[in-house]
Amino acid sequence: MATTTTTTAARARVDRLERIWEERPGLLGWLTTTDHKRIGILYLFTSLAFFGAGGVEALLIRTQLLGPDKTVLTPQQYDAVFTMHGVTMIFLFVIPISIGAFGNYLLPLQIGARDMAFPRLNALSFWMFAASGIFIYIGLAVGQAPSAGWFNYVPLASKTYSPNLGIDFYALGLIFNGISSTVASANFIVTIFKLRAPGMSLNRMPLFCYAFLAVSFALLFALPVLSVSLIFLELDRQLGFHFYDIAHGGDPLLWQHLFWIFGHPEVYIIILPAFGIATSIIPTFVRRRMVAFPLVALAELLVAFIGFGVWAHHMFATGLSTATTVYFAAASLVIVIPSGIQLFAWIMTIVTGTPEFKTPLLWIVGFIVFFIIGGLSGIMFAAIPFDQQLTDTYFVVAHFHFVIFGAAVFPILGGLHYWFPKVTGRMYHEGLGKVSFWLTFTGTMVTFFPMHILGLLGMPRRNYTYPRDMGWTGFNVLESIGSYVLAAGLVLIAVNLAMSLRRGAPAGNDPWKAPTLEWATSSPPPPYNFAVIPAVSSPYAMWDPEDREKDVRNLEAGVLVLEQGHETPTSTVVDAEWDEVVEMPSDSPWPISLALALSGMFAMLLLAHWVTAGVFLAFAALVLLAWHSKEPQEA
Amino acid sequence: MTGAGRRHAVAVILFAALALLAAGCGDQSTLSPHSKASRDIATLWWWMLGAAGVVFFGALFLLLLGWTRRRKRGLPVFGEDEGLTTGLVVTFGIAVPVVTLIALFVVANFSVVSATQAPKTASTAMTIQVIGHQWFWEVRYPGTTAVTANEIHIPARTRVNVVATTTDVIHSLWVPELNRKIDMIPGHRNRVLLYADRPGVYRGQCAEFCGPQHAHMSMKVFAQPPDRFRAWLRNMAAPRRAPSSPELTRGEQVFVASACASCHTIRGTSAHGEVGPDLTHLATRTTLAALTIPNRRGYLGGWILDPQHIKPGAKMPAIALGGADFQAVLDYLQSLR
Amino acid sequence: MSAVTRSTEASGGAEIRGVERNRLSQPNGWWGIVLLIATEATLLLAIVGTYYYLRFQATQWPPRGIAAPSVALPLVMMGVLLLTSVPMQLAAVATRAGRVGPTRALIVLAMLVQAGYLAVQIILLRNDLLDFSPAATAYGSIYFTMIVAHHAHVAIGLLLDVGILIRLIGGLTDYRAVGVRAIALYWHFVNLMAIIVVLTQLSPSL
Amino acid sequence: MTRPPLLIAAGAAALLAGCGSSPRALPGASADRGHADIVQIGCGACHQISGVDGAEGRVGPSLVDFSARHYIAGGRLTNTPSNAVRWIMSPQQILPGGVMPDLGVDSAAAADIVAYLYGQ
Repeated sequence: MATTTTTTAARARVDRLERIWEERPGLLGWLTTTDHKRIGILYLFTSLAFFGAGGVEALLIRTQLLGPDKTVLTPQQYDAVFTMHGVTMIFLFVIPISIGAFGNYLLPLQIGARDMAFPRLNALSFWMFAASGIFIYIGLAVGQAPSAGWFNYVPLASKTYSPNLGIDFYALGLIFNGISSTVASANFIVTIFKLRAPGMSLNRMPLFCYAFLAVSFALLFALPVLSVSLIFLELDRQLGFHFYDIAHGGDPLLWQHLFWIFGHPEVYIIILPAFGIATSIIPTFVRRRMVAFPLVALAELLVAFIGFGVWAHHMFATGLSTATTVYFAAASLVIVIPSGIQLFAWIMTIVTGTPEFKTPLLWIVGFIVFFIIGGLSGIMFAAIPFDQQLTDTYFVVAHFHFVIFGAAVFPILGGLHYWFPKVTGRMYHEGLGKVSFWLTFTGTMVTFFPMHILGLLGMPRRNYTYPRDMGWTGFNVLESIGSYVLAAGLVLIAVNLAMSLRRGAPAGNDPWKAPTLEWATSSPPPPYNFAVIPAVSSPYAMWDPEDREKDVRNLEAGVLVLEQGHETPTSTVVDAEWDEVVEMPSDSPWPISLALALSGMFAMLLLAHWVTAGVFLAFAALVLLAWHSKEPQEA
Repeated sequence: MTGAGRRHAVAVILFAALALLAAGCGDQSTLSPHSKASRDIATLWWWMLGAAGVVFFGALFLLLLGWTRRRKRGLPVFGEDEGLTTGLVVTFGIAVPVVTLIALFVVANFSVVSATQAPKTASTAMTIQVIGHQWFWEVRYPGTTAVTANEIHIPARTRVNVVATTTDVIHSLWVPELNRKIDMIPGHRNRVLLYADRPGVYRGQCAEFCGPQHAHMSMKVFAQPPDRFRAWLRNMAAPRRAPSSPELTRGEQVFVASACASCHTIRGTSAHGEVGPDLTHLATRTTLAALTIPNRRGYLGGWILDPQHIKPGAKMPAIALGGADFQAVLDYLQSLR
Repeated sequence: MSAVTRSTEASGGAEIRGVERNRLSQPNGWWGIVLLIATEATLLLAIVGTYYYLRFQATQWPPRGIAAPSVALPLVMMGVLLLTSVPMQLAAVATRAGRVGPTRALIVLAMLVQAGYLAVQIILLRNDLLDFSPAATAYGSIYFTMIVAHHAHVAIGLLLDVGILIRLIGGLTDYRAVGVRAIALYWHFVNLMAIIVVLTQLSPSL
Repeated sequence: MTRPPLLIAAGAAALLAGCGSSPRALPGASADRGHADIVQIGCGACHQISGVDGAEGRVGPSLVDFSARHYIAGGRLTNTPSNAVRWIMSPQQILPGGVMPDLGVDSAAAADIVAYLYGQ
């Protein structure tokens, strides 16, 4: 909007906003930032670094399985690598990049706010996430990586069978990581509830935001259960408690229940942001509004909700009673319905619109194809006998890679292209973009599709090797080749985006003629996001030209500019009526300090130095005191 | 086209290579069933694949329609009627799935499941006990003294109740050609039915990750004609064959006096170790180390002297024996029929 | 919209009263604490759920050699803690009316009772530890973990009391007023959880 | 069984046989069959042999450089084809009390194995 400023009075107002919202320059600025966009970028690069690590681990796995009886990795190394691959991709890549990077950067922009509801908490989330990821990787670096798989079943993960510190790195690291995600999700919910631009009632909120609302609620209720299971595990391992020890009245199945009560909602947590990205990209490139908008919004919320009632379908082979399994099978089928609604809404929107198949839309089409495959194989697992036959085989590996890589990561990659012009102000190279899409698409198909067949042919998952003459070798070779093609596609994306950062054509505010508010401001957006809090009368705010003209008039008249301080308006939860103006905290050294104090505490818990851990906790409490020492009106 | 015809057409398009393979290769495939339970599951799979194929290609068709009509708004024939479009979403997203899913639910979870669930008590002719260890399978035949490892013998065409337990971590007993898998969980006594249509050898493998040598925790089920099974069981229940020559006697003495006896049992001797498999009738088994290597003299020798390069992480340590002792132990173990 | 309320800048009784009167919906801080409570409640309920999961697996609960918990004192203690919801709620009402004096007094009153509660509970916990160990049976593990988790929430509540009282020395601002309301809500949650935890703890004797 | 190294080995053996000047000629022996015999007997359980899955044993000496060795059987025999065949057939006769066991290998199989070992 800055570009449309015409009058000197308007320009003076924008200058004041610039001065008020400016942050410290240089490294110190990045360490103390509370700007949701800069935090989003920190999240992006950190999670991409972990994506690289997880990718290398995947390639190691595929290289080990390139033929029977290969010895690229020892069995112990293989177990550590596949465990780290799972933990990394789920906790350190997909969730942080979708929620941390995309959510953080885009959510306030899409609802016309100037920042998140709790900017310092937002910074804290990031620093805790980064610290927890480094914490877990220190385990790998010192040769104490977890190696009991990402769902870490006891008693294999107990002190008796996993005596080194690997499992402790895993458990404490994930508790730490969980605090970060919990804090972030509370922040998202309050932001969505309270900071929507006045006028953006819930029925005018973009579907992207609905997806993030659903994810945040799912995280808020799923993560504590994971934390509890991990706390029990650490108490068992470090203090000799007996939660999971059958000999003293515990039960190993308790771990499975607790883990999957978290773990299944987790699957929807992973995929819902992807749904949100898809519902952002599709309308833009097919030039029409989403078909069945209210149904899709409802479906996004329902998926998150029903996701809590299906966990035991991960345990059909554990000998649960038939009545229990049948209940969970039914619940698992119910969740197909909201997914089906969304799927056909995307497809019908594409069919009835005038799609222009640019790179971002291609990624979404790829996503739809993979989501159908992964969804259909998922439905099959609600057939109890089929599940009991194929669970823990490569068929499951195929299923969840189609869902998690094909369906969750493809929209993320599409989103990287779609919002690249907004974040950098430059266009990526369209031709290279398309080539990298087809390379990745082919690689994904060739890597993961044959895994269905391998599962049907009886190959269990998590085997570091397999015998010759089982009929498995050919498919394994094919998959490994596919994984290299896939890796090449991903590298090409990185090359394209990195080169475009310097050489891309200038993008302008709104290169796609897109419908949501992030395109109303300059590319990249100024620290205060919008010079005027935008007017909204539909979920496709940018397709309402009279609203945008009103913004320009407001700037000239000085209405809704709020240039007196570091402020943002709040509104009512449902109708988004203008409520009050709140002062936003600016950059702060306390979030990173608190994250450091907590890192110290977790390190000491790992080493069983209880007193030192307590000292770090006390230090964290002092940081919190300092955090709250400066109130808004004293700023 | 009939339902079955369409199903096969889809199967051929999607899984041509697989179908060929499944026909030819019966090693551990879920698609070469040799029991009612396994066959029901395989049939369920082919039907689900057919239905999934219809959905997948239907959706693909719609996407292609979107591509061919990328410059035209709305639907062919029906145009831009928003209500109709929403109606289609409701039809494909709610109505059709509800019907299909109810059908799947009833067929899979009430009909097929009855063939695969744990056998009702007293519905089986015999019970055997399979106990998971890191990383081998201990097999016991309640009512007899028979104990063996990694090779489960059952009479063919007989319902066998298998009680699956574990002594350490979670394992999962899985013989795909005969039935679904069942987890072996500390403190839980899970049961599964084993039944083979005809005599044969069916390969199985641990299906729950159980540590570094999870990959080498396989087993074979030998379904035998009942009389041969009875003969086998009689032999299995007996103590070891007494050494029939001075050389074999020496082998037994070396075995009992060495580290071997602290982990292995040979019934009829003073070797009563319980860490490793029972070796009383070792020579009747076809493989060593849970199907890692064949049970032949050369492999057996290498396994005794340096098991860790064959199965890294296995509980068995290298046994240092002098040349003459080693030859005697080899002879002795090979005599344990 | 014409009368833009800059609520975060309000200070002093009259201004706070005005802000509270003009506010159409709950402030951000209130929502923040509600969500924190939601996630913490899930955590505690997962622990309580585990208690019953283990209990229904067991043939004898508590296991042989451990006496069933005595009922009287814990129930009385729970009642006392529940009563502190009254002064905390009154403090929240007083703060919305912009009255800093009563707010302070009510919080101090509640805090004294809460601190006494925690002190007695720690003594009870010590006595329990002399009787049986968390490292002996799963019963001990879940019993002590559940109770300590509850006490930790009480302790955090006390720290919040102290923190807000320090802030209130300098008078009332909107930031502190929202803080008082948030802390009152937190205590209601802790007290509700006390009912669930204590009844679960005592359930073998009830 | 028909893997590249084997083809090369077989080819090399054929070449050597063809020119007739090699002292290591084993008339009628086949490295291809030798590979199968090695897998069947389990030589790899104790020896390192290239081109054989899992043949990474360290109990006995590595046989990767077998053709370059001057002595075999713990130094008792020079490395000629006939000595190597004898050694494989009855090690306990040549080195009584040694670790290498008699594995019941007949002369044809022993010759095949030697052909493979020379050609690997």
